[in-house]
Amino acid sequence: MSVSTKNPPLAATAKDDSQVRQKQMIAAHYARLARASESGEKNVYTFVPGNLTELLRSFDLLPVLPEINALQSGMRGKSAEYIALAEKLGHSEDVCTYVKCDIGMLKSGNVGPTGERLPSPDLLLLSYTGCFTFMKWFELLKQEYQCPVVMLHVPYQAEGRITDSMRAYVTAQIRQKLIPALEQVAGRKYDEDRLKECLARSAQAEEDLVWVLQSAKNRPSPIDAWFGAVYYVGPIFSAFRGTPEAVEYYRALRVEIQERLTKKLGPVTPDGMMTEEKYRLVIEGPPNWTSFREFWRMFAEEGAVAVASTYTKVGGMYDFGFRHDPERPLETMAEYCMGCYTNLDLSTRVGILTRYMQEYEADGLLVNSVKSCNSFSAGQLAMLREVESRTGRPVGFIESDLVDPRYFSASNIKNRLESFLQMIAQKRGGAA
Amino acid sequence: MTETLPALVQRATELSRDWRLSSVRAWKQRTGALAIGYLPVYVPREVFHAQGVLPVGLTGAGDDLEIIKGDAFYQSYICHLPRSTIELGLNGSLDCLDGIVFPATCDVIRNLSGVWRMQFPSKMSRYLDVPQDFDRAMGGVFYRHELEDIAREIHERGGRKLEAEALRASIRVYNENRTLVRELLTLRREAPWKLPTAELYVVLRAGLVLPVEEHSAMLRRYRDLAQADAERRPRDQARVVLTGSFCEQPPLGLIKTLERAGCYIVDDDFVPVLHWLRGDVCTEGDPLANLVTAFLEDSIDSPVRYCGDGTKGQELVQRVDESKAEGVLFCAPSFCDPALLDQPMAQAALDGRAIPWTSFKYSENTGQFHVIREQAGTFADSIKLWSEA
Amino acid sequence: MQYCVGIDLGSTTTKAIVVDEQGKVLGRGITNSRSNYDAACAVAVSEALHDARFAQIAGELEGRGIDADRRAAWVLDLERGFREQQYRAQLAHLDGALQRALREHGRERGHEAELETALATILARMAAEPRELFAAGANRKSDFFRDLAGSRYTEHAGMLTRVKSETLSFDALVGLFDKAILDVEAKVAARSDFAEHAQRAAHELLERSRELEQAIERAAAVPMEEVSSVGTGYGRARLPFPRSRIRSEILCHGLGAHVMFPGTRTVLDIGGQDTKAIQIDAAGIVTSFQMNDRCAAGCGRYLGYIADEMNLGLHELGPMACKSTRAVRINSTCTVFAGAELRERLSLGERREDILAGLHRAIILRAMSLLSRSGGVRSEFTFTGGVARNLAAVGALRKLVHENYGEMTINISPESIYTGALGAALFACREWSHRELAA
Amino acid sequence: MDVAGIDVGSSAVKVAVVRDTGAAGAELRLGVAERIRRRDPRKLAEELFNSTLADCGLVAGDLGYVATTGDAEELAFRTGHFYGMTTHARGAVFLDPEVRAVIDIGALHARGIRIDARAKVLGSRMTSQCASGSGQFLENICRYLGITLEAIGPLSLLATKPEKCSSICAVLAETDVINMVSRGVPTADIIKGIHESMAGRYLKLLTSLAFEGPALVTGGLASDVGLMNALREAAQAAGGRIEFRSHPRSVPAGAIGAALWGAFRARKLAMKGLALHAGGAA
Ligand SMILES: Nc1ncnc2c1ncn2[C@@H]1O[C@H](COP(=O)(O)OP(=O)(O)O)[C@@H](O)[C@H]1O
Ligand SMILES: Nc1ncnc2c1ncn2[C@@H]1O[C@H](COP(=O)(O)OP(=O)(O)O)[C@@H](O)[C@H]1O
Ligand code: SF4
Ligand code: SF4
Ligand code: SF4
Repeated sequence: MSVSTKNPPLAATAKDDSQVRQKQMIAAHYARLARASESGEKNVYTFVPGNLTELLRSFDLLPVLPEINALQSGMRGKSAEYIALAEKLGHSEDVCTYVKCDIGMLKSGNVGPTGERLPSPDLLLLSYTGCFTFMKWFELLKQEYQCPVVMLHVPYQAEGRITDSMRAYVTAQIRQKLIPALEQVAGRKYDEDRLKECLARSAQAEEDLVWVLQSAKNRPSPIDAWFGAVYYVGPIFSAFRGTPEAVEYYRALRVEIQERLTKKLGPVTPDGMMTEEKYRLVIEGPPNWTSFREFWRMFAEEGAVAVASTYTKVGGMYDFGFRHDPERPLETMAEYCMGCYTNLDLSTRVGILTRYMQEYEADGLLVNSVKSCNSFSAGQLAMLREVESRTGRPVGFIESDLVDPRYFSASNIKNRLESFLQMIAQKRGGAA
Repeated sequence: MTETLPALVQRATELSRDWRLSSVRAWKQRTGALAIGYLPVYVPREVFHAQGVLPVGLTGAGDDLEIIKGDAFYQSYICHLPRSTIELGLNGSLDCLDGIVFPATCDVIRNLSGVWRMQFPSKMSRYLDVPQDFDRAMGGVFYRHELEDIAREIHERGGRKLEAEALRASIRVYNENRTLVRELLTLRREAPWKLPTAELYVVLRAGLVLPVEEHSAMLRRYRDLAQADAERRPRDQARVVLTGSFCEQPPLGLIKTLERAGCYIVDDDFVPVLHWLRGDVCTEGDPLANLVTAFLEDSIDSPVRYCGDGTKGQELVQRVDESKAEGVLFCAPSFCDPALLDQPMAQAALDGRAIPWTSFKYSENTGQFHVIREQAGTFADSIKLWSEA
Repeated sequence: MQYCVGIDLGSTTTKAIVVDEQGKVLGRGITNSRSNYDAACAVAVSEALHDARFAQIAGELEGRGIDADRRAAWVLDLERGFREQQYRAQLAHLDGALQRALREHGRERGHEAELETALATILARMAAEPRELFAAGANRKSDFFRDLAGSRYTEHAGMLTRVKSETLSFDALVGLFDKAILDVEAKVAARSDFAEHAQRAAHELLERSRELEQAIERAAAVPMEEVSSVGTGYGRARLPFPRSRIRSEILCHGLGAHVMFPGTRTVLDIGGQDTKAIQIDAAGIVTSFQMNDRCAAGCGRYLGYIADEMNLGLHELGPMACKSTRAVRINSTCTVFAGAELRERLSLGERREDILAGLHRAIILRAMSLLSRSGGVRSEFTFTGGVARNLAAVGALRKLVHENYGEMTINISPESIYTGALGAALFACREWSHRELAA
Repeated sequence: MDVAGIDVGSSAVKVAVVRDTGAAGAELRLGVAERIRRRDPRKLAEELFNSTLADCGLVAGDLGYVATTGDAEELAFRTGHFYGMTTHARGAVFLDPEVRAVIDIGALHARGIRIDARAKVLGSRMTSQCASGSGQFLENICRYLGITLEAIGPLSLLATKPEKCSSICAVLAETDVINMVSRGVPTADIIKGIHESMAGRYLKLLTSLAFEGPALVTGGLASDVGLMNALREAAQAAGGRIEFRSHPRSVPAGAIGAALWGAFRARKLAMKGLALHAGGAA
């Protein structure tokens, strides 16, 4: 979800059609946001998990995703400065760095990833899904902006399923709170037919995305399903789900990956194509953005490729069959919100990881635990043990952070990663 | 009843650090009924009570227990509470509980519910999602469902069926307890030397494990004894509101340190479950609806409760005014996202009124108070020296 | 003779083990030089080779009709004498280095002449000591030159400056030593003076014997050829080896422990700056592991600071802590603040041994968490790394493992500090036999 | 009226004697510091207190107030105790009335204090319970490098290419340093590198206090000219908003502040008609 426009990390694939397309989409989107005050277009700040992009788009509202801005700041080397500023303003060292990075960016003029100013929000849509920090985040933003906030409380799937009561609660909030607020901001009526069109396009893009992610079941995997895949999920998790551009992007991406598959090519890494796939890993947790390339390189150098990851499911779980259903527009959106990875209980998460290990024939599970995110991290160690005992395959654990460079210790991570990979090798009886 | 003040405080202190739950065990032996634990910050204990169940508030293991296995479950950047909770589960201390309820407080407690289930699959363990939408037609309906669901599960596990009359009676009992708690908090505001927080704290915490009727009796007795103690005279100390300690509870030593360093704590947010509802819950009509409404409309302000209108911090300012405090201590557990992310907003509100504040962090097993003492002492010094000058 | 070597370049000490082609241990070497990785490796290897030579000497003496006890006593005495000779040689280096340091830095401090006299006095006193220091049964603070010479030097310097002098400062004298020792460590490195020192030592033995001298000659004459090496440890990225010859510490500790105690399923290693908990299977293959994060709290270095603070040798800490009857509860284990914590507790009136016991317990408690995180203690358990040499740490560990996991076999060996090096040596050995097979 | 202040730290004891001249102000008679070096801090405090009084030609009975600060609460001969930041703030304003912030850098902790012209503490920040960047850490490193405390500062000033220390943890940083030595990095550059990383932290600490005006460095490390220089450079690089100052009497600033507050209380209490005598608790 992150093509750095200034400094494309994927130099080698910069010419790929999908890559170019994504870059253009993002650039155009930010340009549109920058012009919003002149053009009179309205925008809504919201979060990635449980985002209701189709609904916003059906009102011609532009989504802004502070999380994406934060991770972009991390990739562009701005986050340290932003976090320092937020801490200076009284934020604790202990809390989620996405929030601090965003606050810091806001206080430094709200200049977005493309160097253009972001507009102030016309509405804060607090899609409160899978993370309590979201609530604090928008409470903090509410102090800065004189715009309305809508709290969309998305209940947690504690029992691993969606009950009628939960579905009714979310749909009621969408219908009775959110839609009226959007009508107010957009100055137009809710148009269900438009929404349905968007949802149909979402389903189409989702279909292609799932195909791409599942291509990793092949040997060698044509993609890296963690580092590489954060680019693939970008359009669908952020501002573009439900747009024709997203449909085209995923179509093009699928064609490209199909081609790699036919040629039996491995994934493209920061140092070019991976020639030998030595380790197939399932990865749990988000990556680190401040040293993204360095981090990726550590894996690539060892011939380790991610064949499946959970981070690429934070903006929606599609691989077990969920697709947006245009026939039940509000219910489907409610179900989508409740189905994001971080809104699932831990045993379901363990089940997913175990399935990935088996279906993708992985050699091991690696957890990257990020200091910022309790939603992911609290409980990861228990999950790790559980997956280990269910699959009998090696598990590894590394720690870093999303956008706080102080918590990325390259030598420490490298040491653990190497030990983990050597452990896999030893277990296979390969190298001694 | 001839319990003296020191004996009462001693008993409360023991109850407040009784992580082995021996009092709960004894109660179960006596009554043969169910006991169900719950994590901070708030659960409607009336429902449990009406089903004949003893609700038991869990707040980790304080500074008594060495955490070994619990650390295996949590990284260093997560607060202390979940690791001691797991440790207690693994060392058998919580065996006497027939189940645990995990209210929707934060991601850590939420995920703890999942860890718990994986670790102890046979026991009842239940996540209680509380609404962040406070409209009766939306959040209210959802919350009512949650409560009915929990009541059903408790009934299936051997608790009484939830009946309106019993629930009304339980609400009355808890209303009484809340009234006493409020009374004590008011008395402390007026004369903090009569009801030092180090005492009040343990007396309130005892309420987490005692049956509510016994706790109310203890509160009454404490009120009378403490007020009657003529030895207790005011000293030259700074009046402060302490905030941020609503979940993981600080060690008693920390509170003593603050008082010794020259602070009178005249308001705080310890053990919030006891005073989460501001007033009495209505005892007429549908009792479950009344509980739901009370939660939606009469809860205190808390970092874990959504505040959508940008008025964060106003309630804190109001508390400062009402308690005639001279400053605020932000005293939050390390790595507690809700408490720490709330602080800048609350601090801005205080700054707006030129109310001085200082902040520090603790964990339930903090053993060294050196730095905190210096900080709180300086804070008290500056209030004292400058109010005099 | 052909040998394979494994080197564990630790944060505190560097360990080397040489094995023969069957993987049998020939010798062990250790040094605490930390200033220069190449030098540290070289010293550790040469110490290991010395150790191997002593074993050869013992072998040479066999079957010559000498009583076994007598043979063993000879070799022991010889080794002691050898250390003394080494110490003397290093003292000579130190002398030179101190003079240089004085020339370079003495001037900026002034009073060069006075310092020079003081140095001469100290060195003369130190030169008179080795015999006594290395006498049988003598209680040495450490076997490392840095520590041993350092403690003697500071003591003499302390005595000289006890008489209050305006111009001669203790700090200045100690400063010179701290400078000079770096020089000594970098230079002394790998010169093999084995035969020379050994013969001289043999000459000085009370009971001189022709057989012994011949055995030394023969042993010293055996050519030693290194055929393979593997490095591991904290500093492994800087080892003077190609990447392919470097193994992770985790694997080496796992394999080393497996070879020492084949029934081992769990390994705990506490070194100077890191703690590792490792689970292995019946073949010594690692199945899971955990290491401490970027905070070095509660590692061996902590004890180092404590020992410095109390002016004790590392090996004296454990025994003192064992005298405690009631361990003080210690909360913070920031390694750097160890000294401050100790001072504070002392000033609160706590007993020294109780504080020490508490400190040891605190370290082990941290390790227990890691152990638990790696999967707990399931059956036979081995404790390795430098801290396993510490009795109080071992005691605390036994108690806690027992309390948390029940009765378990717990292995602790005096050689446990070499576990990582042993694993590395065995990897080297395997690597060589692969090569041989391929050839 | 003469008053005394005693500041017991974790690595040094400081004593100050101040003559309070009422309306006319106050005058510092003597301010001294003595490193503890494995001695009993309480005994040492008493000795230093007595010898300082003697140097001023005083005996304990002459004093109007004996104020303690730091870890000296329990000293039997104190009249009253003030907390560390209160006293450093007061001491700083006395030494340099223009300063609006104090950063007290001692062996274990550094604390930044925002103050007003009357030395009132308006806000503060402290380093965490971690030794990275503490005085103790610097001391350990210098011990390893064979440099005496007094030589640290001047040496740091000679650096040409300061070498950055990457580790957050002081123990791991020590290994970094050892490694630098083996790579032949000149000592001055190593020290300067450490000074720079310390300066960075302290600057951050102070910046977070958002004050206007110069800042006075107090505590033991104020006498480290290398650190002072690094602090100034760091402030310059960050836009030059903060001006770091030090004062020859920065080290005993806490003791001086305690003495001054003692005088203040003594006058207050005298006004209320309460007699005080040094040696008895207030
Ligand atoms: N003789 C001894 N007695 C007690 N403890 C020792 C002894 N030798 C070393 N140690 C401990 O071992 C630690 C070094 O362990 P080691 O395994 O050599 O570390 P590393 O592998 O990191 O270099 C020291 O910090 C010290 O605490
Ligand atoms: N000239 C100097 N250069 C560098 N550091 C110094 C100097 N003098 C003292 N220090 C450092 O100051 C610290 C002591 O400061 P101080 O404020 O007295 O601490 P505390 O109050 O904690 O005892 C010691 O860590 C010492 O290393
Ligand atoms: S805690 Fe995690 S999910 Fe929540 S805002 Fe931070 S990074 Fe995102
Ligand atoms: S202390 Fe804070 S972070 Fe920890 S469980 Fe409680 S509310 Fe959550
Ligand atoms: S607490 Fe101590 S040991 Fe831990 S990181 Fe900080 S300096 Fe290092």
